[in-house]
Amino acid sequence: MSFSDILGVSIGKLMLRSPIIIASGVWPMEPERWPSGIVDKVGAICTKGLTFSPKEGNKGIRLWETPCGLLNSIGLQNPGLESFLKNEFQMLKNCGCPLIFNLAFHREDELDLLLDKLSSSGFDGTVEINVSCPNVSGGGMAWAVDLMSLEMVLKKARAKWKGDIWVKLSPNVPDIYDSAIVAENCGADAIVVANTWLGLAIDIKKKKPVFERIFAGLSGPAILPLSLRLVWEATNVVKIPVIGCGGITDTESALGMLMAGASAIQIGTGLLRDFEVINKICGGIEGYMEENEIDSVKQLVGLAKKNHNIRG
Amino acid sequence: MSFSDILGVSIGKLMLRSPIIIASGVWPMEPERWPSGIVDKVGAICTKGLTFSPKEGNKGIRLWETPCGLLNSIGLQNPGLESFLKNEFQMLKNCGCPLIFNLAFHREDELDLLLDKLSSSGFDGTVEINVSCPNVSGGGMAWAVDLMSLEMVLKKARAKWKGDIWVKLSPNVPDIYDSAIVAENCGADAIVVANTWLGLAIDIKKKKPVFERIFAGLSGPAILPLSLRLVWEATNVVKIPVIGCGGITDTESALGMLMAGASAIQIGTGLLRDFEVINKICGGIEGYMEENEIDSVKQLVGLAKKNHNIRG
Amino acid sequence: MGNIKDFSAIVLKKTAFSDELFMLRVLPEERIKQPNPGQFFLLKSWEGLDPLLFRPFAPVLAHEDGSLDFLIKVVGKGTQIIRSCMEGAKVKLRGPCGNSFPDPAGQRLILIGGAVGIAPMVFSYMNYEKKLPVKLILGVPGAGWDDFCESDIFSNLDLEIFSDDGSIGRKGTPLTLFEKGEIGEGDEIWACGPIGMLKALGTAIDAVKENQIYVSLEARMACGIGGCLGCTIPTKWGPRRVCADGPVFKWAEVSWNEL
Amino acid sequence: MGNIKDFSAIVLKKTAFSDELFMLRVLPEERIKQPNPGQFFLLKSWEGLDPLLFRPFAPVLAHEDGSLDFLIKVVGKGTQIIRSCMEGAKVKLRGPCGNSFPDPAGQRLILIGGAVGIAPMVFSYMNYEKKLPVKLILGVPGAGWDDFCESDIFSNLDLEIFSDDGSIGRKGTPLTLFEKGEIGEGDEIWACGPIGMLKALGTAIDAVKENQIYVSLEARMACGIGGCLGCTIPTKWGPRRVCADGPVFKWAEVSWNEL
Ligand SMILES: Cc1cc2nc3c(=O)[nH]c(=O)nc-3n(C[C@H](O)[C@H](O)[C@H](O)COP(=O)(O)OP(=O)(O)OC[C@H]3O[C@@H](n4cnc5c(N)ncnc54)[C@H](O)[C@@H]3O)c2cc1C
Ligand SMILES: Cc1cc2nc3c(=O)[nH]c(=O)nc-3n(C[C@H](O)[C@H](O)[C@H](O)COP(=O)(O)OP(=O)(O)OC[C@H]3O[C@@H](n4cnc5c(N)ncnc54)[C@H](O)[C@@H]3O)c2cc1C
Ligand SMILES: Cc1cc2nc3c(=O)[nH]c(=O)nc-3n(C[C@H](O)[C@H](O)[C@H](O)COP(=O)(O)O)c2cc1C
Ligand SMILES: Cc1cc2nc3c(=O)[nH]c(=O)nc-3n(C[C@H](O)[C@H](O)[C@H](O)COP(=O)(O)O)c2cc1C
Ligand code: FES
Ligand code: FES
Repeated sequence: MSFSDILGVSIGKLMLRSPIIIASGVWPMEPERWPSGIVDKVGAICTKGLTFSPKEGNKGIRLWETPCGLLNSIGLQNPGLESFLKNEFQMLKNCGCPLIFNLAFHREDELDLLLDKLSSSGFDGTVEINVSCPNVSGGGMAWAVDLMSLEMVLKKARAKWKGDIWVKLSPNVPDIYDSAIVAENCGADAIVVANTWLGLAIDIKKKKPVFERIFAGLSGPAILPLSLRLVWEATNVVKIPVIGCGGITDTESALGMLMAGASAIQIGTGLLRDFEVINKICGGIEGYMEENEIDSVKQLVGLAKKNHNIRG
Repeated sequence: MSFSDILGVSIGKLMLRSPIIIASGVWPMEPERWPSGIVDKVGAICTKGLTFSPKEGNKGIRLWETPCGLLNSIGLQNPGLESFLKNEFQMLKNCGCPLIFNLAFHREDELDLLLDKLSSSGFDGTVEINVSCPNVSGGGMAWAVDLMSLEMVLKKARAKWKGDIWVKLSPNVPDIYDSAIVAENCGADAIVVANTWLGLAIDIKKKKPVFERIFAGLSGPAILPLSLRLVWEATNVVKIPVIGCGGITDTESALGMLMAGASAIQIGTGLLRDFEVINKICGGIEGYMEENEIDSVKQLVGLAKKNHNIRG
Repeated sequence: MGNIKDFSAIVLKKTAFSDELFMLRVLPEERIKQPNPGQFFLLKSWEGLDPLLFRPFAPVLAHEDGSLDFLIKVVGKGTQIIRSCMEGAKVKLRGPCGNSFPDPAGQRLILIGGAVGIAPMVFSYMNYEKKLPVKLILGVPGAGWDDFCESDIFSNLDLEIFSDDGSIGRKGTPLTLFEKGEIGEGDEIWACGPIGMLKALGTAIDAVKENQIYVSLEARMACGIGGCLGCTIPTKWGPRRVCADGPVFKWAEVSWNEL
Repeated sequence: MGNIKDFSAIVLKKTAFSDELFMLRVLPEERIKQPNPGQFFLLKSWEGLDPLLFRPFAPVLAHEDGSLDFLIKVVGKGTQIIRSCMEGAKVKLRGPCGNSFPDPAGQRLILIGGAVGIAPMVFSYMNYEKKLPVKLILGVPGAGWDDFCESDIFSNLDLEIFSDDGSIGRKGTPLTLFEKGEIGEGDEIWACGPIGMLKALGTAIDAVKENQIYVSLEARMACGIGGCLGCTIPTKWGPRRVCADGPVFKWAEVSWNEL
């Protein structure tokens, strides 16, 4: 069997050669900067969060390490969708795997504008609607937290966009059930569970918060048990594929995420820590499947739920 | 100046010789088991969560390490308050620092019974009402999540208990503002922010969740940025002291917690990892204060909030 | 106050028996209470917060100069890192933890170790060999354990080895010995190793009274001093802490079916 | 495709200059692209997930056998762990990262290093000393830096040392030299060190055109290849990535007041 017979999954209309997706915001949008051999087994790549107008991002410190975690406050620095389509996208479209457009917006009509611009460029693939960025004010995460506005923007987006829609939910919500169900009901093709967790760091030398915006987004292995729990919960209530994201760094965490119910996996911080992580995980999953006589990675999805009541 | 002039804090009626409190559930309730010299600088010790009837706790695996974190599913194993008062308490009451009774309950009237039993034993000190244990069903955390029942039990407890009441809140809530305000309005003398976060682990060898109850409570340094954020938020809305808890393992994290607004600190997992941690932190805070010409630890409380808008 | 404490030690020697099995000799940097047979230490060789907790290991030998030998099998993250630590490196320990085997009441002591479960058995052997007849029985998987089985740890000990694949010593498990009636009344049995082997003990040896069988058990641990209640095992008297009430239990008091 | 990759290396030598300052010689286990002056590597010496990320360091020297020297000052958790690693240990690197200094256009090259900022300056010296006159200026705090300043790294280099406390070389900072007019037109200046020193450069040296001053900057990093946008500094053209657009910037393009 070929590599993608074993590791291939499909999410909505997309066929991915492996369940490992590069999460938004961590990987250069200039393919010439990619170390060689690193993305060969990647199922798809999410773009950096794109907004309608260019954004300079946040001032001051943008990264801060915490125990097994990373707080970031990038603030959606990006050249704006138009410039991205003209420049980066021209190189990226030949990168060998599907590109997912991660779209962020402040006002509701901005998402309209983003989708219009995207269609008129000829792209009709998958968009990942980012309603969960904790690092910008008046927008971002606010969308996922307020279920009414979430419903409103998703309905409009669905009406407009012919390609697949993934909705990247926020973990910073009362509970994931509600927003997952809203996304499914609005016709999302998949949900991504989840984005970064709202955290704080104090610089004890300066005696003040590290970040200018005080709070920042926590990612990395520290949050793994929390995102596993969210994925378990979300897959209890929706039928559309759930893409697990948060803290994956190795084969074990990737397998755990699949078994908890995720149909595919996004990796962000794990890649910052180790460029080889995707190759290692794909190899590791293949090895595990062989040992356990499992033919297709799809059989791993939700396995832990099925086995929960079996003793021993 | 003496040690407690420098490090002493008061929380309600309690004077603590240092702001470091041993969190509930991690330290033996038999003082003869305590390694020598470890609790000399401790401000107070919280008992293991006590219920009215004895509890055997959860079956199966109870501990699982995650990256920089610990998932536990102890399930409130304890001998019951009555037996505790007769046995462990007789030794503990001479341990050299205040003992805080951590009380857990399933039904509302159980808290009544616990408080009655406690008063009739002659104890009139501080109780820590645990409305945030994620590891038992039909009770525990459920109390903190439903604001109406939280208000009901706290009002009743306040009417009954003459000593101080601390309320140990759950981080697994829509937002900490609401439960913090409810606790304050019901007359709590302090709130503890917070308990463990709901997490999940999958055993990929067994292809099922590690814990029989599926979810377990995440503690340890992994959650530090999350508890710092909660403490910052809670101290924005209440005037009663907030005791920070979650992920403290060293001087830096302890100082950060105080600067974020905590009046005192609880340490759980950090102590499991290193018995010397309390001595190290007390020494570290003293050193920091000397270097920075700060006379009393009280001046550190909330410092980062005051400095937030100062540049540089 | 307890005798347990956290202390530093220096790695004096690392001996590899195979890719997955090695021995570490460490010298405590301060005076510690000497362990009794059955007691164990928590150990870590890393700085940083990940892995978070110590790992439990039972000493194989305690030397005159205060150094301790640990036999370690690589099974996961923690033991992998410990394997990579070099001579001269600093490690942290906590201990000595746990209860210990009570002085033997039998006429002969049969010590059974399955794989690395042999560690506390060798330790017990050294402690009791002058006091009563002692026999050491080691069960190993086979391949990969040769160097260990031939190491000088065992020179001059009354040792019998069984291996699953028959490549070392006799073929079979230590239980084979019982089937053949070589162990019987008057013998006291202490054992440490895989749960399956321990469980089978009580039923395999009719001739030995159940209360003359002691086992040393394993559980995931955090504190090592009886505080966190994370390491409990089910017993006839309810959950009991492996780190404080154990690791040594009477075979008869363990609720094997719930384990 | 980029030339940057993650690779393993062996620690050949560790030389301590003081409690807080040491040099590490590492030999890559595979062929890597040789760094240019100004480029740097990300390095870590631990397994486990904490600390989570690599730490950036600029090489001091690249040897014929492929080994690289790093000069490291202990400032926090990561550098502490790196200090404790022993000869023979395995470390991980990522690189070579960043742009590099463009070939000098001036008639003389003045290389200024503040404290560990000297690393890329020594590297640049070696690269250009045969091509044009090069002068190396090192500014250190003083006490604790003696052994380093007298080390054979600097033998045969045209070196001038300044120390804050006057205990080593001349008293003062490298900027003292400019006040005295010893640097002027025709000189090209490259500098690396504390922000305060770099910022002062452009105003201290009237005689040198601003666009003949290059600085190498520092920022917290995660990816090292321009992906995460975590390491940006403010410039006249907006935020720029230290790891990909830098670390070398023209002095004149940096928005010093926003730094
Ligand atoms: C009292 C006692 C004595 C022991 N003596 C020895 C010995 O002499 N030699 C030896 O090789 N091993 C011994 N073990 C087992 C040893 O502790 C584990 O193999 C080790 O903790 C695995 O750590 P890891 O990080 O490599 O594995 P991981 O699976 O990555 O560890 C994850 C977590 O599970 C715990 N864990 C995993 N397996 C076990 C286990 N079998 N028992 C307890 N905790 C476990 C770890 O401590 C850690 O907290 C003993 C265990 C106990 C309880
Ligand atoms: C391009 C470049 C080259 C460098 N070259 C050298 C060198 O040759 N020798 C040397 O001693 N130091 C050098 N540094 C600084 C060095 O990277 C930091 O001192 C080191 O990362 C501190 O790590 P830590 O874990 O000990 O400190 P901590 O403060 O515990 O680190 C916490 C986090 O902050 C980051 N951080 C802290 N200080 C700095 C800093 N000054 N610059 C960038 N990130 C920082 C760390 O990488 C880590 O992610 C260089 C930095 C950069 C950006
Ligand atoms: C530096 C950085 C930048 C990020 N930028 C974005 C972004 O632009 N859009 C987005 O949806 N998520 C962004 N994220 C979140 C990640 O895509 C991912 O959801 C999160 O980091 C959790 O996964 P991880 O633990 O694997 O990193 C960013 C994360 C990091 C660390
Ligand atoms: C093993 C264990 C047992 C615990 N038992 C209790 C308990 O009985 N009652 C309670 O209120 N909290 C309990 N907790 C929660 C801790 O008191 C503390 O709130 C939490 O672990 C977060 O702090 P930490 O990160 O410092 O451990 C327990 C935590 C652990 C790790
Ligand atoms: S390890 Fe904590 S009680 Fe045994
Ligand atoms: S470190 Fe990621 S962009 Fe520079």
